[in-house]
Amino acid sequence: MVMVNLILILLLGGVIAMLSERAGENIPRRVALVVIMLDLAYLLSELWGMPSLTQLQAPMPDDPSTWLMHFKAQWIPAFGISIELALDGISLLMVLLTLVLGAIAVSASWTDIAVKHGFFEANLLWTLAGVLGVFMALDLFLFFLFWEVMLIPMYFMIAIWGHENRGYAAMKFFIFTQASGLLMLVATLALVKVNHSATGQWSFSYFDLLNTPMPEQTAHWLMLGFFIAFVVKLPAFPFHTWLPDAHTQAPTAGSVILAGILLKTGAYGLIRFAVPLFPEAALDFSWTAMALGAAGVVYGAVLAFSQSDFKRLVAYSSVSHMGFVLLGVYAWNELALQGAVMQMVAHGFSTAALFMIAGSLQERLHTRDMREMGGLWQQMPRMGAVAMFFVLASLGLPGLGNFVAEFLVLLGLFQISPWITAVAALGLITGAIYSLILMQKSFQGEPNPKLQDHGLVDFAGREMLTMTVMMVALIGLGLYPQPVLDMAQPVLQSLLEMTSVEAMP
Amino acid sequence: MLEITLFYIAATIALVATVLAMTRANAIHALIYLIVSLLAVAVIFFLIGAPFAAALEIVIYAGAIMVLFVFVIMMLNLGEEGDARERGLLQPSIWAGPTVLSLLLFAELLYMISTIEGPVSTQAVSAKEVGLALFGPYVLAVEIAAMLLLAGLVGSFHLGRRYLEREE
Amino acid sequence: MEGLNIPLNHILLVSTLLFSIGMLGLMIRRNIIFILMSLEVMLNAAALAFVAAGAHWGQPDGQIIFMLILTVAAAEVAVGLGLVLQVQRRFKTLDMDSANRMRG
Amino acid sequence: MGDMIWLVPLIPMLSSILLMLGSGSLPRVIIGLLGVCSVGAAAVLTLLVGLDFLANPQPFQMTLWTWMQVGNFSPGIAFYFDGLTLVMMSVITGVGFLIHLFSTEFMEEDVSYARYFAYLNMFVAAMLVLVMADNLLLLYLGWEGVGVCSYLLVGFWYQNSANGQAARKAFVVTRIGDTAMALGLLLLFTQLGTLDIQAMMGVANEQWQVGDTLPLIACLLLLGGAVGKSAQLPLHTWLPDAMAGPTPVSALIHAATMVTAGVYLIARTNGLFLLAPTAMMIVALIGLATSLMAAFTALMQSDIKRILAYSTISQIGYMFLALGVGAWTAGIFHLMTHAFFKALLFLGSGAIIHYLHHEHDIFKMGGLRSKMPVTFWSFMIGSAALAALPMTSGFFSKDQILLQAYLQPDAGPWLWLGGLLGALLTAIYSFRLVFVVFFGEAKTQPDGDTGWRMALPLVVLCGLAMVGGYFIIPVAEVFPVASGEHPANWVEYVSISVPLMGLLLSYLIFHSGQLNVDKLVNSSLGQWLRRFWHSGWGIDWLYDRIFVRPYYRLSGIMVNEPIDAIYGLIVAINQTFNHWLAESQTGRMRWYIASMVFGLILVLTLALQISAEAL
Amino acid sequence: MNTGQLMALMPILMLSLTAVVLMIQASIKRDQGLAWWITAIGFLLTLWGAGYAREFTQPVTMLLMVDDWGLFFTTLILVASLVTLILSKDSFSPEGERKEEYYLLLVLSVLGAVVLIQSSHMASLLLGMELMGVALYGMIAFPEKGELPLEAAIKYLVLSACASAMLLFGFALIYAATGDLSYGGMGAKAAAAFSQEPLVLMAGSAMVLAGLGFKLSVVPFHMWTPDVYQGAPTPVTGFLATVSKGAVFVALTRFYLDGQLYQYDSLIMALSVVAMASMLVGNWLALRQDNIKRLLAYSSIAHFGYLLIVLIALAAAQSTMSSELIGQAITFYLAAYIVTTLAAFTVIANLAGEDDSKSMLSAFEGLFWRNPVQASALTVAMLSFAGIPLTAGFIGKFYLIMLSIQSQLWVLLGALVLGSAIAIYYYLRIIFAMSKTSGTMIKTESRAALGAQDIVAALLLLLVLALGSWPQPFIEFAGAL
Repeated sequence: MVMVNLILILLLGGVIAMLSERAGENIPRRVALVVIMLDLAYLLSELWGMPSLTQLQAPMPDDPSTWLMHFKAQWIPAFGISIELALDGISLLMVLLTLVLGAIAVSASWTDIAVKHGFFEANLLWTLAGVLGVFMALDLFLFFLFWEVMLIPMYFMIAIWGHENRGYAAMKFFIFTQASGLLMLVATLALVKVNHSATGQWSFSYFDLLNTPMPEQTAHWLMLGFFIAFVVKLPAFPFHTWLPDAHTQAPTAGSVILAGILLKTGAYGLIRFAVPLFPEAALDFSWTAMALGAAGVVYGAVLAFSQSDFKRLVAYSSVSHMGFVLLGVYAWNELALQGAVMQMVAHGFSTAALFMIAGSLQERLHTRDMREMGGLWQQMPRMGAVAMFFVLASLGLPGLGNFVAEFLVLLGLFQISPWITAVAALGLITGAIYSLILMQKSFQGEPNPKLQDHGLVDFAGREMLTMTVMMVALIGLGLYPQPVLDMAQPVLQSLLEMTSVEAMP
Repeated sequence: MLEITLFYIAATIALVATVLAMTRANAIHALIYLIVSLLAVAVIFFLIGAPFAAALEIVIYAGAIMVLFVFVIMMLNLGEEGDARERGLLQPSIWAGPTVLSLLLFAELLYMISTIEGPVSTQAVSAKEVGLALFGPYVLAVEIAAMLLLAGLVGSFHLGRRYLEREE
Repeated sequence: MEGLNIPLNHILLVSTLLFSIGMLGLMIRRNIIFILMSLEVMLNAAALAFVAAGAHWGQPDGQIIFMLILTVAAAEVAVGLGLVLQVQRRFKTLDMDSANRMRG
Repeated sequence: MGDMIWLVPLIPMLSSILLMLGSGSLPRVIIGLLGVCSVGAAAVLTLLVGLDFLANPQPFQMTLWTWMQVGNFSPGIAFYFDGLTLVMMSVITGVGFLIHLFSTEFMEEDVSYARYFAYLNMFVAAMLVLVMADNLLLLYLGWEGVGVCSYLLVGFWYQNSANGQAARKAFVVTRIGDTAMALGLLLLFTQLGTLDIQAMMGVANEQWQVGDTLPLIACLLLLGGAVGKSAQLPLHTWLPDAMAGPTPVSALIHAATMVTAGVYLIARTNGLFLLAPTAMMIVALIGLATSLMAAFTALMQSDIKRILAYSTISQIGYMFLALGVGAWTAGIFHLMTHAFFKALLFLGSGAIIHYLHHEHDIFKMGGLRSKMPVTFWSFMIGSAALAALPMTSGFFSKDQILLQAYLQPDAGPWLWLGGLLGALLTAIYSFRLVFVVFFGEAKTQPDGDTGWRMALPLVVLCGLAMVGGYFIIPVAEVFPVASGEHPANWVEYVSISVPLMGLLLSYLIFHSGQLNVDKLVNSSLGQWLRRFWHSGWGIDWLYDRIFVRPYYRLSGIMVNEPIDAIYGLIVAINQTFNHWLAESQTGRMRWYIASMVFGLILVLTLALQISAEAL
Repeated sequence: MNTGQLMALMPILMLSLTAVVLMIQASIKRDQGLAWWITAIGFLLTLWGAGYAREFTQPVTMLLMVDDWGLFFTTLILVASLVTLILSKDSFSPEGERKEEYYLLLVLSVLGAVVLIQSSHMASLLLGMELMGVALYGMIAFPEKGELPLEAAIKYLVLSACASAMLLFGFALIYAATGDLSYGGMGAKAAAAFSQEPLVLMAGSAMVLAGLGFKLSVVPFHMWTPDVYQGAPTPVTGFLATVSKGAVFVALTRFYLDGQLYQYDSLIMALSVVAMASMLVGNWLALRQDNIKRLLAYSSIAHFGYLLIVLIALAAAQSTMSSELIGQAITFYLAAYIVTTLAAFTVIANLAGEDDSKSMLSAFEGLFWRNPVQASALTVAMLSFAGIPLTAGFIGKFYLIMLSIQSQLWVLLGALVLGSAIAIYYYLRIIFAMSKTSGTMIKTESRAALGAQDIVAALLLLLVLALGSWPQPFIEFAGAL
């Protein structure tokens, strides 16, 4: 029930936030913040009594009772569909990330929403609820439901509060993810059908569908359906083109949630579903996937460099970073998977922060065009220093979270294919190029005379607090990532065992 | 043999009259050809043992329905210039395409129909049999047909009334 | 009525021809009155086919359907001619090609 | 005392963080004190630990915590301390302290005083982590950390975009090398199962034979990192540009410490390189080639800092040569002496620049001998050491390198000859600098000579540059024992005399003018060579054409997302269908009927076709 | 005919009674308010009748088949008719004094639809369809002003009559080939006579499909749809989209099933081509349509394309389990489609009325901030059309995909996925238009208190969501039919 409550709190909180606008324009955001904090506190209090997280029992992928939490209730018995939620280390990690970044997102859009505050915060909370559902659902039907439904509030966030080209961006975002989602739906139903033919039972439960015997050819096609849906969301080259538009046009909180959390659902899907459900097919496919990942790393970096729009640049950097996740997942060994999980968390913070900075700049300068910026450090040294920190994080400076992630991915990947690793490593170089040009064009260089008398306000208390949280998180992840690794380790271990046993015959 | 000969004659008349009806410029002329065509079809009905149908064809179709047309044409009072316009519209560029389509349709149907064999029944179906069937198994159809006529009535009443009211 | 042996497919042939001619008229005529007449031709063709088939099987059903077709034709024509009057009044023409305000 | 070594990097780090947080509010005095004293404290600690170690030369390892543990990959945040570490730490904290002190005066008027010391402290911390790291991953952390600090400091005056450009170039070019190094790390871990340097070398010795391919590849990848950081061919181009930073930064980072990290890396992983003689040879050749190339280039420069920058490249080339021929100790020795005298030279040039209103062109200086005596003597001593005049520190180290190069079994004499040529050129350009700047007629008036905070470091470094050659560095345990062979005596004599010859030539050409080279210089070949050498052998130009411009062009092409064009095409196709179909909705009834008839025919055809087949 | 059969005919009787009462009322004293109430009560009585008749399910003569399935759709159609009735109340203001005729036509049209749904014989199919159609002509042309309704009516009449002729000719051919006019008899005899005259049977069935396909507006018989949707008064459009199409599809299903047409590959082929063309062409046409009524017309083309998959799957299905699925699929999809369409047209009728310019997309801008209830209803309707989870449309699509997979109709499935992907675009356009904040300028416009139409919209909205998020009871119910 805990998991259901987590989602319900956010849903109801959204309604309250929406209604609370009547009490005043600045009430909804407070409500939203309180709701998220409450949710987080609730989750933590429930975890308190659990066995220490670092000694998590390895959850058997096909035995829900070994998981941290498990909830199952009948929903549509006609098709064996149930409300089945479960939590293991990785989901817990993602849930925590979601809630923390959710709070950060509320803070990010503290001042830049001009109209319909209540509905905005409601959409934000509902998106978070949907994302939590995605991370916890283990009934494939339910998973698909959350997968699709979380897009709607997100769509509204972009379409209503976005920037100048919001209609196009929101549409593109929605169509890309929906169209690919359809493929996943088809694959899911086909999988269920195959399982039904084999067992005579309708079931959408993950635990029942694992180990469904099927011909190789079938497995390949079905895997592809899941794969495409997930990599579109991830996004991987060449399915990434919705992302720059969506991220650029979204309001700050939207960008933070998109980049910080929503992209991770794709990665999570790959780890949780795409590979374990079809281990052999995934193995055969891994070369293609890794090639796409490596291509994405380099392509995203090159494109990022060529942008003159601050947010667009950051958006493309996400493409590049998510390439590492794809590489990590399809290298499918412990090192690379840990790297992928780390990247999910670290990228969440680093990119969210950069989007927040972009949002702050837009709010102050009314532009995202870096050609209109320059030398901002002079007037806003704190923001400059913070930006520098996150830029360095994003280019993979050792000591910060992203480095640990990328290095682990590369380390795992190297055991599979040194050559792909070499290509991916190019991303380290190109990453440095675009990251530094970002700093150069915005905060460094000759101060733009047009901005001299703008009276730019540097980061103040709320913003610095938010940023500090993320900086501390990244340093923590960079120097002592063990808690995160320990949370994911048992899960990855058992996933690896299961798929390797599968691969044996 | 006589019947067969009569059938072919009637069929020819029906077809020719129909073609003529379709190509006339003047609506009244067309209508008269159409009536000829309907009468020829009535002859065919009679020949294949459906005298009751033949009678209805003449009385209701050629009689009542066609008269309806005549009324309307008279009410609209279409003049000579209208005929000229109609004539002008029957250009090959207009009828070429549709003719091809019609021929194709006909060819296909012909091909399919040609597989049917056998003559029509030698036994005439009498009016009594029809009546029995009509008020036996088909009684509900009669009821619904009444409703259908009611719908037609109300509809045409509504539309026509407005026309008449405005005319005054 | 002894010795009747008109082949069924010949009658059907006639009815098919009538149907095609009606169809053709429907496609080439613009005057709404002619269009309605073409419809009558088509319905009549179908009626002929029914009666012939009924005769072929020696059943009354063909003729009953024929009567129903008559009803249908009457109802359609009644409403249709009502519309013709409205068309004439509002469009000042019977040319259906000019009735194309809605498109795209 | 050894337990305290973790404090050595931590103190500057904490100071750096404090400076960053308080950048807006701390008074300048506090900032200066914090910046200098933190490094001073680190130096004192190093001294204490060093004395301890010298008394009981036992290398030790110290793990603070396990950085991460994934499977059998468990690098620690751990330090390793031995003689080599001690040497490096001493140089870093010692020279670093002096340069910090120098900076307090040099940067006095800068608005971003706190930011400067924050970066500089952070650099010291990162560099210490680099040399103290027990495993390659932590070393890599320090390695990247110093790179970032270098980037920040080169671009310190960020408002000039040329500085930003230089800073980015520095970072990106070294990053290329770093990436190779990262790949090397991946290879080493994958093959050897550990990144702990000592353990790794042990495993490597068991697992690999001398001359195997894998160690060669691994060494070459590490070498990639080393040439990047140490500005060796082909990744040296960033260093001259990096002179855009404040001069003390150039002294500390781009002369004394960071750029020698490559040398340290190779020396530290000597166990691997010994397994790959080919790699060693490549190291030697790269070193030699770089040293010559840079020396020729230095000869043609007129910017005082660029001369020194190329000289640094050249001197590191010597160190590489030393490493390549197996003269580990000599290489590290040269590293140390170079740190002294090059820091001295840079600080001296900093003083000149500071008091000459940021004048960089040596031909606009002149006759400074009397106006800036402290600086003059610093330069004299520094140049002498750089030119390896006998009895200076540079003499001892360079002499050792040349002799050991001669002993290299494969191509010894050739390497030696190349080294000699380099030595000759070094002497020429270094004294060219002295003669042009300090002698001759005065062209610019300095504001005065150095204050005590600048003078003290100069004096101390002068002393070190003179006596540094007599130090005995405690690295005997670290490196394999040298053969103890000695080349013939004539070799030694020639090696000693060549720098003197260079001095003489320099005097004749640049001071007395007795040797007139105008004719040679003005010949077309001479002109061409001049330009060629001046431009650093055209390497920058070449890179610009091969890498930079194509990358810009590529990104220019890509800016509109070629991939999106594909999706655009899909959209366009759909729109076309939409257009066609919408056109078909003409609103004309006859057309609609025709469409229905067509549909009927279609359906009939489909029905007919298959049924006909079935018949 | 015994009492049981009469009881089974209760819905038809009730409707007929209503028609008669309406006529009597009109001849005594014209009062459109009273007529509205009579009609409403008549519909409610018919709803009761539909429930009552469930006790007496049986074939009534050879013309009608009263079964649970048909009664369910009767109920559904009556609900749709009630909604139409409510929407019609405030429409046609200039016709106010003559609206009794409209109600009478409405009742007759519903009667036709009910007959159609329960038909098991070509004669009843013909009569039901024509009754529904003829009454509809009058309803479409009902408004006195404006040219669009008239144009729509004349187009619908001519094209519909043409389609009827095709249908009739098809029936005639089938009759000629089999000698039986009831579906069941025809199927049985056709099976026996298969070796003899399949071609005629194929030709006849193909023509019937064409005739019914016209009413369902599947490609290439679809061209009338947008014009008629646009021209007809909005409540009538809603009626046409739900009652007419739903009833025809049910009739088609009966004809197809009882006539055992699914065993003929050639027909399946024809159906497949039509279905695919509909899915793609419909969506393509809707892509950039700015008139929301035309847009929904195009969207309906696509939806019936999707729905045809069920009939095709039926042919491919071998196991008994799947035929059970197929029944559920038709029931669910049609129900979902009807409810969703009603929701959409409720909103459109309310906002656009009979003003054609108000049914342009631009008129819907900022609706969220003006009338959140209606905007939400339309949004949910669009999401349901698009097949987003938690809406009824999703479960419908779920069935279709499941069936396609089960029957391995990969090409059709591909078209379904492709079509749905295209469709997202234009459904979203509507939602986007409604969420435009620039429309807030109209915010000041005083909003009337919650009207009956808001309540209807809200109820339908809830129904769409309920069917989508808690479908189990309905699935069980549909499974039992």
